Amino acid sequence: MAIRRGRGVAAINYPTGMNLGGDPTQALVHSTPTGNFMVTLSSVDLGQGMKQIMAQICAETIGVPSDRVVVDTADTDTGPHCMGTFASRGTHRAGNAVIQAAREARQVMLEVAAEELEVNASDLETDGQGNILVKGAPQKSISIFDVALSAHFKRGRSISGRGMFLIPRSYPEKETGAMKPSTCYAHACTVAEVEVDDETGEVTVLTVKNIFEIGRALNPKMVEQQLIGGSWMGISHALYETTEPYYPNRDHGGTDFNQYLMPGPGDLAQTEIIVLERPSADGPYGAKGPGEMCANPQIPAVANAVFDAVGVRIDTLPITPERILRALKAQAPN
Amino acid sequence: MAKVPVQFTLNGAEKAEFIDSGTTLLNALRDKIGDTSPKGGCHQGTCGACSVIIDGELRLSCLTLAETCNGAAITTTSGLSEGGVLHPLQRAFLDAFATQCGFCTSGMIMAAKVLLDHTPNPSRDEVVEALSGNICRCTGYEPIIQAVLTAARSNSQNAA
Amino acid sequence: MELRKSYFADQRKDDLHEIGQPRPRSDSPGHVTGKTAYFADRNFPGMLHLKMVRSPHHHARIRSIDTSEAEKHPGVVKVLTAKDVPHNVYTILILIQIGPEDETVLADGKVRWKGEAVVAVLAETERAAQEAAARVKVDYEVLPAVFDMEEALKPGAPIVNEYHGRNYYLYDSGECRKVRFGDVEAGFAGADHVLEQTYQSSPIEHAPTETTGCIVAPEGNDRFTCYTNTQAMFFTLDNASIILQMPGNKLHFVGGTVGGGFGGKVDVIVEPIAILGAKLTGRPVSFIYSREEEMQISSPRAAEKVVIKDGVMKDGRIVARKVTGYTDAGAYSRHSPYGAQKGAGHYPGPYTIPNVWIDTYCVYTNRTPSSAMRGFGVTIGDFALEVQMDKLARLIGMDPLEFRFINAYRDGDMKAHRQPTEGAALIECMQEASRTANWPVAEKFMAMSSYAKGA
Amino acid sequence: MALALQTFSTVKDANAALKAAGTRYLGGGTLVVRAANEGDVSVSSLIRSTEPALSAITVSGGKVRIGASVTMAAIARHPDLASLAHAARAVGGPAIRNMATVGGNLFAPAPYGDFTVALLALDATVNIDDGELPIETFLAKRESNHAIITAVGFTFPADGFRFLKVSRIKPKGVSVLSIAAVLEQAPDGTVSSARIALGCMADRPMRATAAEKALLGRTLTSDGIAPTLAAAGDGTSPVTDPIASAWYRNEVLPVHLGRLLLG
Repeated sequence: MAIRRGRGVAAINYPTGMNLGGDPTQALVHSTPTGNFMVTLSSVDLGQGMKQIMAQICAETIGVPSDRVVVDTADTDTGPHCMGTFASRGTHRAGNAVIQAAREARQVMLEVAAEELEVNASDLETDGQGNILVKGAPQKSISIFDVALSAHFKRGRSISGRGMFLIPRSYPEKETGAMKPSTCYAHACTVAEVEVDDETGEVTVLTVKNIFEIGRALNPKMVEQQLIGGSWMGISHALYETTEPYYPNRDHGGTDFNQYLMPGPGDLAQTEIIVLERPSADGPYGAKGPGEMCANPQIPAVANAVFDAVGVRIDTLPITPERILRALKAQAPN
Repeated sequence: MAKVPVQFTLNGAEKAEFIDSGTTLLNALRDKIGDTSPKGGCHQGTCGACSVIIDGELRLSCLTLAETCNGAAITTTSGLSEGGVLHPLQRAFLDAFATQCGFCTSGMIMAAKVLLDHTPNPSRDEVVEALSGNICRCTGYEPIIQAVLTAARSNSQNAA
Repeated sequence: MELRKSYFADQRKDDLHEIGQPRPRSDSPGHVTGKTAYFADRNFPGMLHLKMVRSPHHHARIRSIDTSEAEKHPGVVKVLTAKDVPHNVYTILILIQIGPEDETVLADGKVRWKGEAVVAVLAETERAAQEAAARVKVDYEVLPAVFDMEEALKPGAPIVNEYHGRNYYLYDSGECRKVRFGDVEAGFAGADHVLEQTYQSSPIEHAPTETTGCIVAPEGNDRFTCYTNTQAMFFTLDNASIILQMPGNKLHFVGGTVGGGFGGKVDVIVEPIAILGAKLTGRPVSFIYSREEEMQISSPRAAEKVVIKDGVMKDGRIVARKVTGYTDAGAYSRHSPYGAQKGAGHYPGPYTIPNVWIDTYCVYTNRTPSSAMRGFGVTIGDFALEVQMDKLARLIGMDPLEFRFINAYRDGDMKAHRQPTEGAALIECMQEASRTANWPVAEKFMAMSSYAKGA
Repeated sequence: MALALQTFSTVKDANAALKAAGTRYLGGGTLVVRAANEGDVSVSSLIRSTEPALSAITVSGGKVRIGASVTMAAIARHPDLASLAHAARAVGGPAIRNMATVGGNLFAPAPYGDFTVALLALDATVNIDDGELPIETFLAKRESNHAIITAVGFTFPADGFRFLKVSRIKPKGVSVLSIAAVLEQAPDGTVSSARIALGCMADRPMRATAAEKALLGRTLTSDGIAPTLAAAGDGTSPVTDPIASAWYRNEVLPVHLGRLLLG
């Protein structure tokens, strides 16, 4: 018996947003009488944290702490249109829509503050803590709480805004394929280290070192969540997952979590994640979509590492112990 | 259809209901009693999202018939926080960013609670073993393992 | 996780109040206390349960359907067949003008995959619905099935889907989406080595812990509220409106809190039939996939086949790349025509190659209809591309990481689909990988930058 | 017919109730309730018994009796059954082990039923209300069994009980295969008796009789066990399921058996 070790690398890029564009998202933002802000959307939170990220984007743009923003989403009677949560588009598309809506609301807020402070709105700035200050004279200020009260009860203004983000649809040219699939791309490079048992074909992923470039980590802890989970899913795709394990025989597909295989908590690779940020030109605060691409580079990196370990290429996913063992046996006479 | 009485305590409160014989505890809790913290992810016993604690033991409520729980003390995740103060495990899951979609979370917390009740200072391997019947598709498990280890440490610090 | 702030620092503003801050998630307290409300956490008095009778055959003609015993079964309130669905033949991308309509809500005359929905049973309890479903009699005439994409594309193969009339999706560019850039044959002719390899994948299930489903409640005013875990609210509402021939203002969708999606919940698959059930019975209806249905009936990630032919020089330059990609849509389109052509925009990967030829096909077979999944149209392509890169590097005796530096795209490089590269960062990722993984590469590669060639 | 549960205080009464059509005995629920949840409408009445003996473990004079309702968790934590603990822990995750019973495990189809593999190697007897039968006899026709299993009994080997479960998912995954062995060795180290049981190498746990025979008189060394490994696959007819194919199971059986014997 021999446990053989190998390592492999892969580098990838990934488009943000629906292929070829044409996928709108809209947002509404308004203040309550006491200066809290509501973001209304119809975007869906699948668990990636859409609500929290939209709150932070709105808060940054308005100039309040994010806990003063409430995100109300996914009720079609109230929320404006969103194409949906897919294609790594949520943060990018909805985030841009929220920024536009929040900017419009912020402008009204500053106009009301300007009237209260008897200055020009263009001379005002926010401190991010819930106050509006005169640039260069911060002792002259008003709280957003008071501005909202004034807008509602004294000045008859609606501190609100509408946001819309649409990348115009690109139609591929028939013969050349000239097209614009996406406006920005995330990047990754992964190095995986594996051990392969050459008598059983079993693979243990020892380490994965993932470098992800995601434009901007809007909330680093939430980015980390997605990247760790994605890296796990990539390894799972590489080595375990299939609904038809013996295709072209279509029988024997797993129907439960015992028989549809995914790595368990005792199968985890030691996972290192490093994030680079090259802000995208059109992303909200430079963000790109990290949610999908983070599960891609592990697959070829593991495949290449298996080859490095035992010298057989498994070019069909998943790279099961059976496929490795068959390849090793086919290679054996040489 | 034959209705049968069931009576047990749920998170310390007495509950009594008439249910259809053969109803799973999961359905009784969710549909009759209104505690939706246990989730039905598979109804096969393969995902752990429905985990509850019955008389101190971790059980799958989807495979347990409610009428076999007469007289039992049942704990669910919705009953863990007291007076609005989160249980140390709940706090640790928050702080470790150990929830994404949240669907597995309450089952994970149940499994972790039984572990810490019996093994206040578990090793990583013991945590892994304790969570092994619970599926998470979002997190890759590591943040959950870290949350349980952190909760154990904070427990032992409080006890010291 | 570590943020490496030294890269691209000149392009970034790091002194923001909320952006870049690790704020706690506002939804986590609900998750850890079990209070977060998912669609199935709602319960309505008098709610009916919907169970689907499914095809046991991969491909068959339906001679007859007999629902009489099921209708008489105790607890059964309604049994639905194709004739009950107002606009039974649909396709979800029709909303963005990608047709034709090619899928039935409930099978009409034919089934095209094992598991296809044929009859819907609505009953007072799940058990009654299951019992009645077992009493539905469907008489099938089994037809030859085709499971392999190459077989399906051969002349004389059984036609899977008559709405297409051929076993591939017909793009405006023909049988495949094409990209043509430079002269790929000249590139191969001038290359030191040519390597052609084939890569394949199996369907993959999203396997979210929460299965696909919805609960529909009549509002009493001819409107219906649908509590759903769809990933796309209006997309689902608007498709339901078409299928049910109901004005959209009669539909109210509530969702947005989903127990995992990964692309598996963008098919409009449970909502229309559940709304129809609620409309025809006046009762709330619950239609939630069992775990078995989630694993084997819901759309998986497509099986793919990717053939890559490369011409490479001894010095490491890839001079020509031809990619032929096949996406197995299964029996119906769903999102696959889109996913297949996403590959055309993605190949030849993040590398600058002067001669490129890409064909991507969307093929119909009698397998389970596939659809979007995390990395749609790209994940399997990246597996193929990056294993191919490893093989090419070994073929010319070069370090695999250095080989990628030589070919990596940089700002301003023209891509095969004729967009100039912007915002590239592949080189920096690889430089950091070299450092982090202790995988040394030549100094000249560590001195490179994505900003511009030669910089 | 809706599903209903009937509870009886004695096994005798429960056995009587089981004679009706559409009935099935409910143990821990991991097989039976699951089937009902998944739409198996052939069972409309679940029968169980709360007779205390069903939940008792007795160990005396090397004889072990485990009531059929005893859970895997109860076995795993029983101080007198420490050498069996890892076989009991091979079943499911913690919640399943608090529910799954010895009696139920006897009926679990491959790739389940790992504990029964251990019982087979231990040469257990399977007790019903009015008698007992050897586990091999029981397993051969378990589908036709309609009597409630009350207990399993076996003689505890002094030592030499070995158990291995191979699964792709850790720490809890269902079996690629499982192997249990009870070996006795003479003072010179040669094997004087051997019982080897295999899981997933047929549709139910089976004895590896050819391998057992080949081990007699041999030492537990690479050379000594070579004939045993060569014979390991004799008579097997492994299942193909999502975990592994029959081909793969046959290929790796000798590898894992060798590791168990040498480990």
